[in-house]
Amino acid sequence: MAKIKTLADLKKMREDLQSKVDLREKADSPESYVQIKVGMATSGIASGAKDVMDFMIEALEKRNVEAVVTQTGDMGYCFAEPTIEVKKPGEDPIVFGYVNIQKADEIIEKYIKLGELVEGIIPVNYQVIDDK
Amino acid sequence: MTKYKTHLLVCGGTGCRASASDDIVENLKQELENKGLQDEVQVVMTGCFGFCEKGPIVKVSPDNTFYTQVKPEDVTEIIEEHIIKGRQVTRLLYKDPKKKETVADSKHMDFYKKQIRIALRNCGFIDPENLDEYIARDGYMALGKCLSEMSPKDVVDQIKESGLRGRGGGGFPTGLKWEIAAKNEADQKYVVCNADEGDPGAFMDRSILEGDPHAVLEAMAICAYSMGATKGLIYIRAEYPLAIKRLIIAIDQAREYGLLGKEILGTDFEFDIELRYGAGAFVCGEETSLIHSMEGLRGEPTIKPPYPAEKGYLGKPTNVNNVETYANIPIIINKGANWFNKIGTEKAKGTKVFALAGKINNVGLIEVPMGTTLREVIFEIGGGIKDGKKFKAVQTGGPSGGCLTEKHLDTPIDFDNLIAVGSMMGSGGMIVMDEDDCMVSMAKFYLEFTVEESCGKCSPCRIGNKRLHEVLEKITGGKGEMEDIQRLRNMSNVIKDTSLCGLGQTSPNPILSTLDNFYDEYLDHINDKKCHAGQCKDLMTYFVIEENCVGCTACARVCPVGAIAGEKKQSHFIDPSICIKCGACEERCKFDAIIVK
Amino acid sequence: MSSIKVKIKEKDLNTIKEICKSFDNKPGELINVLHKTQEKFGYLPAEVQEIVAKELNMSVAKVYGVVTFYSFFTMTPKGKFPISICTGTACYVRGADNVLQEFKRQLEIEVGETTDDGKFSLSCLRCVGACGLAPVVLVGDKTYGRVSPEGVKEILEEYKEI
Amino acid sequence: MNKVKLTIDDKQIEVEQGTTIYKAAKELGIEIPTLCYMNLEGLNIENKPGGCRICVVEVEGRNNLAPSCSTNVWDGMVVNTHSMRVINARRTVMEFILSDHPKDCLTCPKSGSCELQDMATKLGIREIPGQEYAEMSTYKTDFSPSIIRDLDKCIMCRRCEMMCNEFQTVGALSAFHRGFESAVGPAFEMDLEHSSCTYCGQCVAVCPTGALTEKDHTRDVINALSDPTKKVIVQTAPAVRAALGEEFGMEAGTLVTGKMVSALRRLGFDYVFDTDFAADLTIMEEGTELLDRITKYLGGDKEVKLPMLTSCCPAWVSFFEHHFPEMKDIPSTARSPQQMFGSIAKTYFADKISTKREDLIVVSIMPCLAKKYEAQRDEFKVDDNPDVDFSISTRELAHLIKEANLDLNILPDEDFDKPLGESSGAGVIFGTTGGVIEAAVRTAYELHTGKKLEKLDFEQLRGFEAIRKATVDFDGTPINIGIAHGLGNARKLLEEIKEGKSEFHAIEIMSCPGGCIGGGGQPLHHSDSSILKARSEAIYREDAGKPIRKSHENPYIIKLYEEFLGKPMSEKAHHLLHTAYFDKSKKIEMS
Repeated sequence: MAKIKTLADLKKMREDLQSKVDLREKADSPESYVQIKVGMATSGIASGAKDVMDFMIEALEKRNVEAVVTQTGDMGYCFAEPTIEVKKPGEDPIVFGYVNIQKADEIIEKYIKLGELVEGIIPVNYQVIDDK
Repeated sequence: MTKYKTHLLVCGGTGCRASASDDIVENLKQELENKGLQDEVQVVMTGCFGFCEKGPIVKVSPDNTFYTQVKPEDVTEIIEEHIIKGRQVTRLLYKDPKKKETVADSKHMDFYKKQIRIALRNCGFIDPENLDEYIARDGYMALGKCLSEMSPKDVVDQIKESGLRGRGGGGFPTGLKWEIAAKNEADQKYVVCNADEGDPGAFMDRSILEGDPHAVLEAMAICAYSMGATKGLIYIRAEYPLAIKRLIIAIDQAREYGLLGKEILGTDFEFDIELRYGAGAFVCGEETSLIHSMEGLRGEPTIKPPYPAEKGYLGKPTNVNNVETYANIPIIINKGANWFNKIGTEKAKGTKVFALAGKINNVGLIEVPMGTTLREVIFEIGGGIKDGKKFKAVQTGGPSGGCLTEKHLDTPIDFDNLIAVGSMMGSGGMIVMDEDDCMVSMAKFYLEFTVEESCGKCSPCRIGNKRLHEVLEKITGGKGEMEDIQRLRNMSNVIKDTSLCGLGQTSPNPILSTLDNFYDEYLDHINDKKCHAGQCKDLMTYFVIEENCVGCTACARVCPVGAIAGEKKQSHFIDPSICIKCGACEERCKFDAIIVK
Repeated sequence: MSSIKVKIKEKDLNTIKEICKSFDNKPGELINVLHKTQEKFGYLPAEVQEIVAKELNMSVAKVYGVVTFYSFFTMTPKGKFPISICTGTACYVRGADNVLQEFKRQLEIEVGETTDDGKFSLSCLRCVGACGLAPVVLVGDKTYGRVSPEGVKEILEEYKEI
Repeated sequence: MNKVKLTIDDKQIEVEQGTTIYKAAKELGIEIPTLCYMNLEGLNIENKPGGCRICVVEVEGRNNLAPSCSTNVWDGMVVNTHSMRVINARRTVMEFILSDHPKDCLTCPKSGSCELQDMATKLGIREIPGQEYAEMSTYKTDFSPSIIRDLDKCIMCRRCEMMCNEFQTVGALSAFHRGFESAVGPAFEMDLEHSSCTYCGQCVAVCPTGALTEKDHTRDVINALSDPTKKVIVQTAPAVRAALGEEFGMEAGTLVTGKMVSALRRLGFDYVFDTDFAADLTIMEEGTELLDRITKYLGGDKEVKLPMLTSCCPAWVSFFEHHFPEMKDIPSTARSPQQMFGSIAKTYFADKISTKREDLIVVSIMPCLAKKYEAQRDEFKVDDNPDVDFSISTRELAHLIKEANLDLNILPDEDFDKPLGESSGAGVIFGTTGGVIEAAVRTAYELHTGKKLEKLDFEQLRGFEAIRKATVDFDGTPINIGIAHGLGNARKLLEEIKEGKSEFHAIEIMSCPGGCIGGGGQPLHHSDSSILKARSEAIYREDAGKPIRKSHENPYIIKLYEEFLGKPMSEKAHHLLHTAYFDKSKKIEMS
C-alpha cells in the first residue's frame, strides 16, 4: 500500500471505498432510498432472478440511483417470475412480474427515474412483503 | 473488486466473542463457501453493537435484519433461509417483551430508539481491522481538514466551541485542556490516551477501541497537531487483549497508509503512537498516576499543580484524555462545533456512552444525548427491571459515584445534575439494582474495591477507607450501633476533604449517597438487625415452619454442617448457632417448610 | 559478608536479557518488560526481578515495588487452569460473590492461591466487559457466562480429567 | 521574583511567588503540623509527597482542604489553618494513622523523640474510635547488624525512601504493595542484610516513628561493664561531643567533650579514650599513602590509582563494594579510625596494661550506625574476637548516661586518659564534611614540602555545599581536592572517575549530610538543618582551641610509631591499620 500523500488522495480513496459500506449505511435508513426486493426463491433463481438482481445492482450504481437491492423469498407470484418489488420513498410499493434484464432496464429508466408506469405490474391486492 | 450484495455483520466485541461469535463468523464463511456464495455475501466482524444482553448479534445488510443470541449452529439456517430463500429466521429475531412481538430491525427496538451514536458511530458498523472501511466512513478526513484548512488554534477553538467535556469522569472542558497544553512551550510534548478503564462495570472505552480504533488514533493526531506534539501514547489495560490487538493492527495500518509517521498527508506534520500497558491499578485512571505508570513507576498520584499540561510524561507538557473523549473529536471537526453543541444540554454537549448493567432487561452499551433522563435510560432503553421486580436504585459513576433512587429518575443526565443529587457521571458505568439488593452491602462492595485499589500514598485513603469498610462490615454483620452512622459520615467527609487524588476524594460517595437515600436501610441493619433484601447472611435466620414440615429429612441430609435435627416424619428444626446460612436446605425442601427471616 | 547470589538457568537469563534489550534497557520501560517477562514465565519470581533490575540498571527494591503495586503481576505461579471470577459491579449484583465462595469451597483455596496439585488457581478481576453474561467466570481464555454456584462443579469437572 | 500577598489566619504576609503555604505560615510564626514533610534547608534535601495529610488547611474558594506543604500561594489567597473543619479533619486523619499504629509506646525505642507521639499529644488524641475492630497492618521485623525495621510502625511518610534513593542513591528501600498493605522496605521484604544497604542510617535519622531504629547495644555494654574479669575501654568519635548535649537539653552546637568523658568514667569504663587519636593515626597512614601515590604519579607511574578516595566512612565503603566493585582499589586501604583504634587497643594498649585480648572489651561511641556493622566485619576480627566489641550511637550513650542517673549538665569537665586519648585538632575535624581532607592536607603539606603551614584553616574545604572543589598549592604542585557528602553526590564523583574525567588527586567522601555530625546515630535533627550547622561549627571551634592541630605533631602518635609501628605504611602498620575491600555486588549464578 502506497502512502496517502495528500488530502485529495484521501478524498478520492474515500469515494472509491464508499461503495464498500454504503450498503450498510443505506440499511440504516432504507425508507429514504428506492427499495428493490428481488424474489429469489428456488423457482425465482431458476427463472433468472439472480441475473436480474446482479444487473439491477450494477445498473443502479452506474446510473447514480440511490437504491437498496435486497433479495426476498417466494413472493407468491410464481406464475410471473422473476418478480421484483420496487418501493420509492414515500410511495406505495409496486410489484413487477416477468422481469428480465431488458425489463429491469426499463423499470429503472422509466419508473424509477421518471415515475412513468411500465407494463408488467401485478395487480395490488397483496400485502407488503414485510408484513407476512 | 468484488461487489457484495449482502453484508453479514457479526458482533466481535468481547462480550459476544465470549459467546463464540468468532465461531459464528467461521461457520458463516464456511457455509457461504459451501453454497458458493462467498462472492455474494460478505461476512464482517465488527465492534460492539451494544445490545450485549442479546448477544451474539448478527445483522444482515441491506435488509437490516437483526438476529439476536445467535449460536454457531444457527448459521446453516440463516444462510439457508435468509440468504438463499430470503426468509427471515423468526426465532432469532428480537422479541419486544412489552408488545410480545418480534422486531426485525434494530431501529424499531426500544433499546435503540432513543440512542444517538456519535462516539459509537462506527461500532457495529465497520470492520475495525480494516482501515479502508474507516476511510469509507470519512475516516481521517477530519485530520486532513485540520492539516490543510485549519491552524492549530482553529482546532482548539473548534473543540472549545463544541463544548465537549472530558468523558473520563471529571468533565473538564476538553478544548481548554488542549489550549493549556498548546500554550506551554517545550521541545517535546505528548498526547496520551487514557484507556485504563478501571471502573468495575464499565466497558465503554474498550468497546470503542475494539470497534473503532482509528477514531481514537485520528483524534490523537488532531490533538497533537493542535498542541504541537509529535508523540502519542495509549495507556491501555493489559486485561483488554482484543482491544490491544485491534489497536496494534490499526496503528500498523495507519503507518502503512502514511496517516501516522512523518509528513502526514504531504504536510510537515509528524506524529506517531505507541502503546503502554497498564497492569491492574484503578488509581492509574488518575492522570498523574497514569503518567508515572507510563514512566515505569508505581502508579502513585502526585499533587496538582503542576498539571500534566505543564509537566507531564517525562516532565514534558502532556495532554491526557480518555478514549470516549477522543472518539468524539473527528466528527466534531467534520461536522463542526455547531452541529455538536446542538446536541445535549446547556452545560453538557453531545452524548454519553453508558455501560448499562445489573438487574435490567437490556444489558448493554448505549449512547444517549446528554439530558436524557435516568428513567428513559432504565425503563425505555434498558427495558425495565429483570424478572418483573421493583426498581430500587441505580448506581452511576462506579466507585466514585452514588446510588440514586426512584425520586431521581427524572433527572436529566449530565455532569452537574448528577453531582447535585450526590452521584457523578464517572466514566459511564450504570448499574441498576432491584429490591433484592441491599444498599449497605452495595456501599460495602464499593469500599472493598477502593480499599483494594487505594495506592497507599495518603493516609486518609490508605487507612480511612479501610476503617469505613470495617464499620460497614460491622453493620452488615449485625453488630452495628447508632454511633457508627455518625462515624461513617465524619470519616467520609474527612476522607473526601483531605485525600490526595480523585480516588480518595470520591471513594466515600457510595456511603454518603446510600446514607442519604437509604437511611432506613441502615437503621434496619443497626436497630432491627435485619437485612430486608436478604443479602446480609449474618442477619438472616433459617427457620422450619412446623406445619409445612413432613419430616422427609432431605434438609438434614443436605446440610453441610449438621445444623438440622429431627426424627423421621416429624418436624425438623435448625440450630441457629451451627447454621452457616448456606441456603442448601431451603433449596432442597419441596414443601416450602424452610424460610429465611 | 559475601555477596548475594542469584541463581537462574542460563536459558532463562538470556530470555530476560533479550526482553530487556528489546526495550533498549530503559528503566522507563519497566512495566512493559515485566509484562513480557511474565508472559514468558507465567509469573515473576524474585530471581527474575533481580535480573530485570540489573539489566535496566535500577534497584531491585524499585522493581519489587512496581511488581507488588500492580495486581496484574504475580510472584506465585498460576495453576494450569487459572480461574478468574469477574467481580465487576454487574457481576456482583448478579451474584458473583456466591460463585466465588463456591469456587473457594470446592478448590479449598483462597483468592491468589493455587491448588496443591498445581491445577487450578483462583483470582478475581474487574469487568471483562461481558456484562450481558453476568456473572462471568474465565478459565484460561474460555469464558463462562451466567454462572451459578450450582454450575461451579460442572465447570471444574470439565478440567479435572485433563 | 514576584511577590504575592496573602492572608493566613487573618494575618497578612508578602512572600515570593512559588512559596508554599507551609513556608509562608512559618514566616508568620504559624507552625502547621506535618508528619511526612521534611526539609533540610541548605542541604537540598526535601521530602514532599503530600501523603500524611496532617498539614491540611482551608483555602477560600477551594472545594477540599489543601496540603500546605505542597500547595503554592497565590496573590490574594486567604488561608485558615485552624478552622473547625481543619481541626476536625486533622484530628480524624491522625486517628486514622494511629489506628494502624502499635500502641506499645512504653517500650518503643523512639518513645520520647517520636514525632508521631508528639503529634498525638499536640492534637490531644485520647482514644481511637473503632480501634477494637480496626485491623492493623503487620510485617515481619528485620534485625540487621545496624538497623531494626519494625514496619508495623511505618506511617508511609516516605522520608526513608527518599533518603535512600534520592539522597544516597543506594536504592535499598522502596515502597511496596499498595493501599493498606503498603510499606517501605527492601526487595521481597527481605532483611536489609540481603540488600544493597550500606547502613548509613539516614533512614533512621529521618524516620518520624519507631519504624526504623538502631540496633541497641546498651545492654551488651552494661553486661561488659558488670563483668569483673574484663577491662572495658571506650573510644568516642569526634562528632559525638558536638551533639550529645542536645539529648540533655543543651543548645545545638554545645561542646560537651569534658562532661562526656566524665560521664563515661562514672559509668565505669576503665579507660576513656578518644577516636580522635585514631583519626590522627589515620592521617599518618592515609596521608602517607596519598603522598606516595602522588609522588609515583608525578614520577610518571601510570599504574598508580588516582584520585585516592578516603575510606573512613563505613557506609561509603559498603557503597562502593556494592555499587562500584570495579573501583575497589581506588580508595585508600587505611582502616577507619574506629577500627584503627580497636586494632591498636587490642595489641599495643593491651600489652601496655598486660591484659589478654579476650579480656579487653573495646566499646565505641559513634554518631553512626554503619559502625555497628563495620565492627563485626570479619576482616576486623582476630580469632573471632572483634577489634571493636560494641559500637553504640550517640543516642544510646545518652540513654546510658540518663539510666545511670547522671545529668550531663552538671557533670564536671574531665580529660581523656592517656595514651589513646590524646589528639590533635586535625583528628577532631574528622567529624564534619571536609574535615578529613583538611586534616590530611595539614599533614601531607608539611611532610611533602618540609615547610610549616602558615594558615591551618582551609576555608575553601569547609561548608555544606554538596560537592566542593579546591586546589591546594603544595609548594608549586597544585593538588586538586574534591569533597562530597551524601552518597548521591559521591556517586557523581565516582561516575566522573569511571569515565576518566576526574580532575582530582584526592577525594573525601562522607555518607551523611554534613558528615558524621549528621550521622544516623546522632540525636535526631527533626529536619532542622541549623542543628547540623551548629554541630559543624562546634567541631571547628574544638579544633581551633586545641594546642596541637596537626596529626603528625600528636606526641602519642609519634610515640606509637617509635614504640610499636615503626613508620607509616610499615608492614606492621599494613597488617594492623589497613584493609582490603570486597566485591559485594549481586552475582548471577547459572544453575
